[in-house]
Amino acid sequence: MGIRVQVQSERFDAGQLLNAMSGTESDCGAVASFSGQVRGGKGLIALELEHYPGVTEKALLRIAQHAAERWDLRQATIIHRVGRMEIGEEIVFVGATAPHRRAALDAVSFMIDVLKTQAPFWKKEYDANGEHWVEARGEDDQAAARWLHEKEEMSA
Amino acid sequence: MGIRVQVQSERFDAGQLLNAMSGTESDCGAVASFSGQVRGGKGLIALELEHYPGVTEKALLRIAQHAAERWDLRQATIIHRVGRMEIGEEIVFVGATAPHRRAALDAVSFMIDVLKTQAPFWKKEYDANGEHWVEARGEDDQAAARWLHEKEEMSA
Amino acid sequence: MSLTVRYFAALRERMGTAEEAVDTPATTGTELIAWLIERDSRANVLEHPSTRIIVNDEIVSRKHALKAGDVVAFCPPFSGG
Amino acid sequence: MSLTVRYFAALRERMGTAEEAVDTPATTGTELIAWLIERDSRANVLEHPSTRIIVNDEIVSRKHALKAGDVVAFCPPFSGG
Repeated sequence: MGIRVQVQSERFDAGQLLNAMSGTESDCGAVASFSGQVRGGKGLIALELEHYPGVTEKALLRIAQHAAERWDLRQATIIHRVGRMEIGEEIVFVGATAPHRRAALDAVSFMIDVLKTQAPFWKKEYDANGEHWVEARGEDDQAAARWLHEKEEMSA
Repeated sequence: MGIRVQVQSERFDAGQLLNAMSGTESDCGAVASFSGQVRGGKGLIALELEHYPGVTEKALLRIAQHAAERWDLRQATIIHRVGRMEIGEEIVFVGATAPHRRAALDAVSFMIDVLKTQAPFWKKEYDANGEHWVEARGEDDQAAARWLHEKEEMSA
Repeated sequence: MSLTVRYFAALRERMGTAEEAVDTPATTGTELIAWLIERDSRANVLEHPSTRIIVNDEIVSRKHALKAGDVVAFCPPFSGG
Repeated sequence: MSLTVRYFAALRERMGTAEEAVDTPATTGTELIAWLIERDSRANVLEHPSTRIIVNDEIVSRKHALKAGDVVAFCPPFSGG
């Protein structure tokens, strides 16, 4: 079982990350991935991502470990960028490999849903009117709650 | 909305397919993918995939169109190989892009689940004891049934 | 009437051919299967409930009415992906 | 006792600093917030129920007992991904 988590300001290549996870273990038939990009519209010019260095990495590691405890995975990868990003640039990559497809797909959904509410990242949007912090969305809480026990609180 | 389906004997590069879908539309924040590979173990030497030319392509197109009707997608891609494949080689790639992550992730799960039971592909396994056709798995029917209405029968 | 009959995967191997032209009085899938078994008992596998019938590129039920010139394909359960 | 207090994102901008050393009689998160508001009313946003407290890298409740040397971080709701 290989876990890889990383917080970086540099851009990454999602296809390269996907291929790096593929075909490394012979009993591994399934590779699933999610990547998030800066979405244009509503006058958005750019995003800026702030985080809590040290704590973020621990939170991502914890999320990947939880996924690996819950599903039979071979690899789990979470890469998240910080700093300023233009429209269309990648923000986050989440990937999992597993012997079976359901495990890989569910683990990826789990990791991205939980990451949104459990890892200390904050987004600021820049548009023609200035800048503002993105508010957390109730539906993100609901998506994370799908996976987490009501009383379980993940440590950062 | 762009749909791409393809049946081919040539190998493909999942990372390249993923990147080809990314960042093509500015309101598109989410990219999800699944790829299946030949899983080793149990003495397996190679797989051979047979299909129903013409009908397969129509079935894949129908599956991608169903996904696009059901979720707000920007792109849906299904690439499936046929012919002989060694362990670790890619068999299938399914990808979706969407403004929102849930749509992209659910559409990918839908397409791979439904493909397993609704597209005319047949797998033959070669091992030290000879060759045999892979039997359809009941859990695949269940996974597809999650998505399809009980009485709905998708045409090939 | 004349039909083109195709067999895939395990059924192709069982029947020993991928495609044949037949001239048959059968007017439905069920009747065609009975006629094929009558002709050659190896065709009894076509009766298995998991066998799917695709007529002119559409999955149909066994009761589907056949017409002259139809391409009728017998398919074992799909196992792609 | 002496604590290191950190503020992130909107709270950092509101408080005008990312980090400060304080010497306070507060022994819990709740008391620390009250003490910070007493010192500077801009800190009233810390009372908002959505504010999370991370002490020495662990998310804790407001009732969590603080000890000298702790690093206490005030965080608005996370919005990564």
